[in-house]
Amino acid sequence: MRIYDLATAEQDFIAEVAARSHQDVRTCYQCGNCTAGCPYTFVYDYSVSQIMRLIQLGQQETVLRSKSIWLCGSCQSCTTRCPNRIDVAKIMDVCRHMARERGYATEREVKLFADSFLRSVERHGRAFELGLMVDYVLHSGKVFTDLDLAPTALARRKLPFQPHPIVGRDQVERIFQRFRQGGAHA
Amino acid sequence: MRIGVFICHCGSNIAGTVDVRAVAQAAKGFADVVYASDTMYACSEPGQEGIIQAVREHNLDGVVVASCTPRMHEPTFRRTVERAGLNRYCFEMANIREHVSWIGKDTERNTIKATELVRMAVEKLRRNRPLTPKRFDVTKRVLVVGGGVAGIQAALDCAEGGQEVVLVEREQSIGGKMAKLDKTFPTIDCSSCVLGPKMVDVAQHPKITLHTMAEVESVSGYVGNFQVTIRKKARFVDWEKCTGCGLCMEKCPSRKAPDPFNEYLCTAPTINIPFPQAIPKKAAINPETCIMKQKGKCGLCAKICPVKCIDFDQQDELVTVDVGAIVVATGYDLFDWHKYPQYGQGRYPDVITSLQYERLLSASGPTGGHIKRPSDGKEPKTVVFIQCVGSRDRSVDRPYCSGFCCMYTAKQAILTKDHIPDSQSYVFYMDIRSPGKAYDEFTRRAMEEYGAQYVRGRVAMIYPKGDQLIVRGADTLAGTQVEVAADLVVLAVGVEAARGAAVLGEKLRVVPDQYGFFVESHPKLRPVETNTAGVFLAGACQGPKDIPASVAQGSAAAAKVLALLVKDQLESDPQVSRVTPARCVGCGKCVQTCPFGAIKLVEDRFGNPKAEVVETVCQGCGICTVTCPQGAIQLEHFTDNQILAEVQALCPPRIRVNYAS
Amino acid sequence: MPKVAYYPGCSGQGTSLEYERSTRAVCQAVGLELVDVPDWSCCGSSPAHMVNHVLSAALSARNLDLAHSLGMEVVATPCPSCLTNLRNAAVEMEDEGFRSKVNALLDRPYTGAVDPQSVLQVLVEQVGVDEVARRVTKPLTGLRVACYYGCIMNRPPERMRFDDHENPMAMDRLMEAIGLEVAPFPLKVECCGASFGVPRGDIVMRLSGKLLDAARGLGVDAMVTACPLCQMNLDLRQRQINAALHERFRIPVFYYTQLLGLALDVPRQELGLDRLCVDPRLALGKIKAPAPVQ
Amino acid sequence: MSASDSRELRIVGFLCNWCSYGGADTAGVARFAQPTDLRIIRVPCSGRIDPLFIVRALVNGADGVLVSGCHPRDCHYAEGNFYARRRLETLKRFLDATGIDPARFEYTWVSASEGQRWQHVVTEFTRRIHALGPAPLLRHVSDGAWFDAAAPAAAGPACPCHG
Ligand SMILES: Cc1cc2nc3c(=O)[nH]c(=O)nc-3n(C[C@H](O)[C@H](O)[C@H](O)COP(=O)(O)OP(=O)(O)OC[C@H]3O[C@@H](n4cnc5c(N)ncnc54)[C@H](O)[C@@H]3O)c2cc1C
Ligand SMILES: Cc1cc2nc3c(=O)[nH]c(=O)nc-3n(C[C@H](O)[C@H](O)[C@H](O)COP(=O)(O)OP(=O)(O)OC[C@H]3O[C@@H](n4cnc5c(N)ncnc54)[C@H](O)[C@@H]3O)c2cc1C
Ligand code: SF4
Ligand code: SF4
Ligand code: SF4
Ligand code: SF4
Ligand code: SF4
Ligand code: SF4
Ligand code: SF4
Ligand code: SF4
Repeated sequence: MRIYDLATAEQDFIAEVAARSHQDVRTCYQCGNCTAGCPYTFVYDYSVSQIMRLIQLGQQETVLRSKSIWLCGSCQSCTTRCPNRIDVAKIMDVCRHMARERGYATEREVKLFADSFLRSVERHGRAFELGLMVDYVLHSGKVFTDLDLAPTALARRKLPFQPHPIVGRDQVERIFQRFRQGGAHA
Repeated sequence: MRIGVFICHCGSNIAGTVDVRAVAQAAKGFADVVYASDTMYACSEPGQEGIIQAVREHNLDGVVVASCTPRMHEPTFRRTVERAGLNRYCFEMANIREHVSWIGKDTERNTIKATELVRMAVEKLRRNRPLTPKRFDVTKRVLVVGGGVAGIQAALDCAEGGQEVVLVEREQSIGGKMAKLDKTFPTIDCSSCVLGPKMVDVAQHPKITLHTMAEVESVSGYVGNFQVTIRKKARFVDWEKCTGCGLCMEKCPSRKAPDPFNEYLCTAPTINIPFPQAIPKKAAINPETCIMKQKGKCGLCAKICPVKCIDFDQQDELVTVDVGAIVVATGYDLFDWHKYPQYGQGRYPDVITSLQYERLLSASGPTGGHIKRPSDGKEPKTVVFIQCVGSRDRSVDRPYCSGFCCMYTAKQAILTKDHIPDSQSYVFYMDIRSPGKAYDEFTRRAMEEYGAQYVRGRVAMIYPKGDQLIVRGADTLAGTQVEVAADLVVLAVGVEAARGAAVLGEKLRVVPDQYGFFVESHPKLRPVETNTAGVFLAGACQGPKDIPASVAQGSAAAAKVLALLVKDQLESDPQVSRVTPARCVGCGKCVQTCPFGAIKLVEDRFGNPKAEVVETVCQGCGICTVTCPQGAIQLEHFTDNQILAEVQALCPPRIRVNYAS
Repeated sequence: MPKVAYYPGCSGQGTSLEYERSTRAVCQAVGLELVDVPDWSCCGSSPAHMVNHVLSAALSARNLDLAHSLGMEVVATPCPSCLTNLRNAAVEMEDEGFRSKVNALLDRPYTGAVDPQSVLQVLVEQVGVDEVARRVTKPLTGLRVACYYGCIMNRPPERMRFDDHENPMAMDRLMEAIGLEVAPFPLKVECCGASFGVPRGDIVMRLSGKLLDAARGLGVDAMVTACPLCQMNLDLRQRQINAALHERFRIPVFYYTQLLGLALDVPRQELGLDRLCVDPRLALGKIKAPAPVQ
Repeated sequence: MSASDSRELRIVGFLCNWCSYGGADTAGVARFAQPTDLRIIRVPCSGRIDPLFIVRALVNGADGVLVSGCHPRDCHYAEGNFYARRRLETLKRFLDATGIDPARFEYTWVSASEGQRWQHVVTEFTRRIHALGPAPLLRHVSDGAWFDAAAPAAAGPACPCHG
């Protein structure tokens, strides 16, 4: 087990999470309600209330390298039921942002799928499902992903072969470009 | 005037952020100040002696102490100056602790502020007059509102102390919540066995007059002389005659009346005695469900009653009593857990409250003391208790701890095992609060001896599966989610102010805190007194309290009442309004506005109407002073001149301009 | 006649085409006019807000702006995921600081105050359950269903401000209005596994499996959803779930608009019942006055 | 911007003894830090506050005046705060006419247990007064009989705040 030296709490990290999420992490009193309701606990390495605690303790590395922040489904159960009205799901989101910015990807496939999705949107203006699946398979190397579903999906005409390009495609593309150029610090 | 000024260090409480010497030095320059010094602890014995010495040595006739809030030590120092031979109203305080040193850290600013507050006090004092209190007679009778265990204790102790007691209870029987409990922690003795005899004592005590199904309608007067009107609700049974035989209950065909005593777990006959040990043991009719009252026929009870005491035409009755003191003991009510939609909001009959569970455990309850769950009457084998429901939860505006639910949950877990040996209890908790004598040992027994499984974490949701309820919570010690399939879920619902407390508080001029509990005069030093002289608090109406604490407070309030009523006469506060007849034009405006009816119009010897204040009735609010168009009625020590002088001390006039310029 | 802007969402072009089309058909049948947001683009879905909130809001804001240019105050979307993004963007942009960051990413700054709502909300609040019931020509009696709302349509309540967040009833009431028997489904707002189907299928197997299990426990003939992602996880992936959990679920999963369409006697080809993966014919056969399939 | 960074301004508070003065005490006991500008005058009841006191403070150069009493219905004297409310409402309208910015005057309700609320009220009001800056000199009023201690009688029936 990891032993934390309490004196090494990274205050900057605590402050950054608080500032970016607009949540006061100190108000968490570890009741566990978020964990109690979180449907994803079974795949987490740290339960969501433990993530909250680790943030309070300023344990940046443990939090940002955890699997949990990638596996959170943003289902809002934690936020809805927190007795201290903490928007926990938003904190999970913010941790994900920070992990990404530091180049971490503890759950590689989750990250790659999001990347593929956004690439698809950037390219076509809308998500093109077949295209993004192909993109994802190429990037992740997971060739067998959902291959079993392909016949059904195709038979039910669920995956059109053509994207639906839109006129304002380049407007969307520019959103991404400006974002990458650092147009948004949040 | 020859004024002395004393600046208190309060150890480092004041001196830490106020340069007390500089303040004293500055005070020497104020008008009429002939002596100024600083002192380590003004309220301590040497501190007070120092003041007395200075008064004598410097021939002072007025004293200013700059220290803590006057709400704390004004009476102390008034006594001090009196001991020094001055009139006790030739004294003023400047609050340089709560309002200065404790709220700011900047010594320079604090020192300036403290100096100005001292100047203000000096300016006020310069306009003080010596005052002498009047004396008035005390009514030797006490009103106790609320007949829970706290009210019962207060009533019995007052009666034993020789005072007449009027006990007013809203419900049909006294006993409060304790009467509904099965056993009580930390000893697991039977609730009705310990409370029952006390209830009987109330009924039999010659000095106690009991009014149940009654509420306080209005209150007027002041300490020593309250006039109280009590509304006794129509019960449609002549209680003078009713013997409590219960024949009517057996015969009444309308048996679906709500049963608040059993926490609505079952229904009751429309004419009912709520429980066998009820005091008074008298029947009453619920007019909502009575066939006679609703449809004009039936009357079976009237036919069967052997003493013919049914009276369908009975009306509410108003009773007036004069009392010298009032004890408020209105207890608490339970948080409405339906505000938690994740616990089913009443969709699942087997999710019940702790108090409902007490009724299921109680031999006098709807199941005769056998634990049967509401949905199908089956005996539950797995019982889940959830603590802090409606407590310590900001999202439902209940951030406080309800104090005794940890303890009664442990009790209920123990009793569950007693009743059903092959059962398993689970208790979801956040912390265990068991600070009383033998309390923690008790909760440990629940775990160690009775095998209750304690799980540290809240419960996020309850949902049905088959005929069970899946309780999904967290075990934060194990760091993960847990689930358990329960046959019965008991919510340890939190405590909140008794319904109607706000209205009663208004009548008694007792202030509720932001959650509706009545505020005591001082949280440490005057826990059963209120800011309204002669009105005392006992039990859970002041904040969550278990039975031992409620009883202790009942006795404490009684001691305060007895100390008050032992006096034949009381002194009235002479800081009251006074009329200058020469100015008064007799317009009567003040008479109309005085909330206490303390002013009357009298004729002077020329037959002109003039206002006159009844000194013992005036409460010193000063509303009349503002109302009077002539400035003829002035509140002593808060006169227009004095307040304007204080304003002037803080804001010296800075404009010296003429219209001409 | 009530009229709102309409944002179909990307999945309506592919995996949930039948939801999209039945939604349009039903709205037409009950007299709710949908005005398409012209040249709408993707809201970014969950991937965007997992990357950055400003980026996510900007992708939504472009669409809010287009809706605004239609002069419409409400934009309705059938997809709860789109709804969450659009609404988060709309609410967070009430903060000027945030809005300016978002606008910095856009060609044209968004200045409007369009309120995004679900089509379900618009149907219940602007058309009304009674009005829908009044227009029913083929009541679907004999069928017992469980309504599943998904995790984000009503949560968090301060943000979504529609229906009860633990026990929403909007869909239940609509389904009852068209003659269905609605079982009280206890897991109405439990997450189905969301968009983890592709990268972490195991999560969906477990979470959606729980939902199917609960529905089976209630003895229902079918489940009803209002979300393309939920529907896909429960329906398209039901075979995968069966394989992973050694189960034999065979529960058809409808979009609520498909059933509404049946009851309102909307042309069958608009409802796309043939696109469901778990064959619904057995269930539909239970309807008392059988509604023929195709 | 914290108010205490800049020069202190002159703010006068009139507080009723039972509720707000107690609330200010509670805030002190709890060590809730507050700007130091405010000086508190204790009165038995907000109903004792003659609008003239406020006018006088403002005319004499106070930069702000804060009145605080018991919450409506909680008045220790049953109804004093209703009278206060009526008078102070009138005063607000009256101030404008005299050339004093009504924003320099505020009244509020704080109970004895609401230390935190008191801290908030003081901080916010002080911030507001600092935003307004020091009060301008009132050139059109002279220091005549207006300020006499006997003024209430003189201002009496004609004064719109009375009654
Ligand atoms: C489930 C449960 C189990 C508990 N078990 C234990 C235990 O084992 N041991 C223990 O020490 N404590 C226990 N308690 C706590 C116990 O109930 C309280 O400590 C105790 O009842 C407080 O007594 P009280 O007289 O202050 O208030 P109450 O019992 O609430 O009595 C107040 C009385 O005032 C009356 N009243 C209210 N308003 C008015 C009005 N306006 N006019 C006239 N009358 C009015 C009420 O009708 C009531 O009779 C338990 C509490 C609960 C909820
Ligand atoms: C570190 C600490 C901090 C605390 N802080 C707080 C706090 O912040 N707030 C709070 O509410 N409580 C606090 N307490 C608790 C507080 O000290 C007690 O509640 C309180 O002192 C109890 O008062 P008492 O009169 O019962 O007992 P004591 O204060 O113990 O007084 C008993 C007196 O009796 C005398 N005595 C003993 N035996 C005899 C004898 N045989 N004959 C004659 N005289 C005798 C003793 O000398 C003593 O003077 C604190 C306690 C500690 C240890
Ligand atoms: S529910 Fe809220 S308070 Fe409780 S552990 Fe989670 S974040 Fe903390
Ligand atoms: S939002 Fe994420 S952390 Fe919160 S309950 Fe849902 S999955 Fe768990
Ligand atoms: S008088 Fe007040 S301030 Fe001075 S020592 Fe006593 S408690 Fe402290
Ligand atoms: S009303 Fe009559 S019958 Fe009923 S309990 Fe009283 S005496 Fe007996
Ligand atoms: S008259 Fe009313 S109370 Fe009497 S027996 Fe009939 S229903 Fe019961
Ligand atoms: S006493 Fe225990 S159960 Fe009750 S509110 Fe306090 S901590 Fe929670
Ligand atoms: S001060 Fe005036 S209004 Fe107040 S109680 Fe006394 S006489 Fe009545
Ligand atoms: S209001 Fe003034 S003038 Fe009128 S009766 Fe009262 S004291 Fe006299």
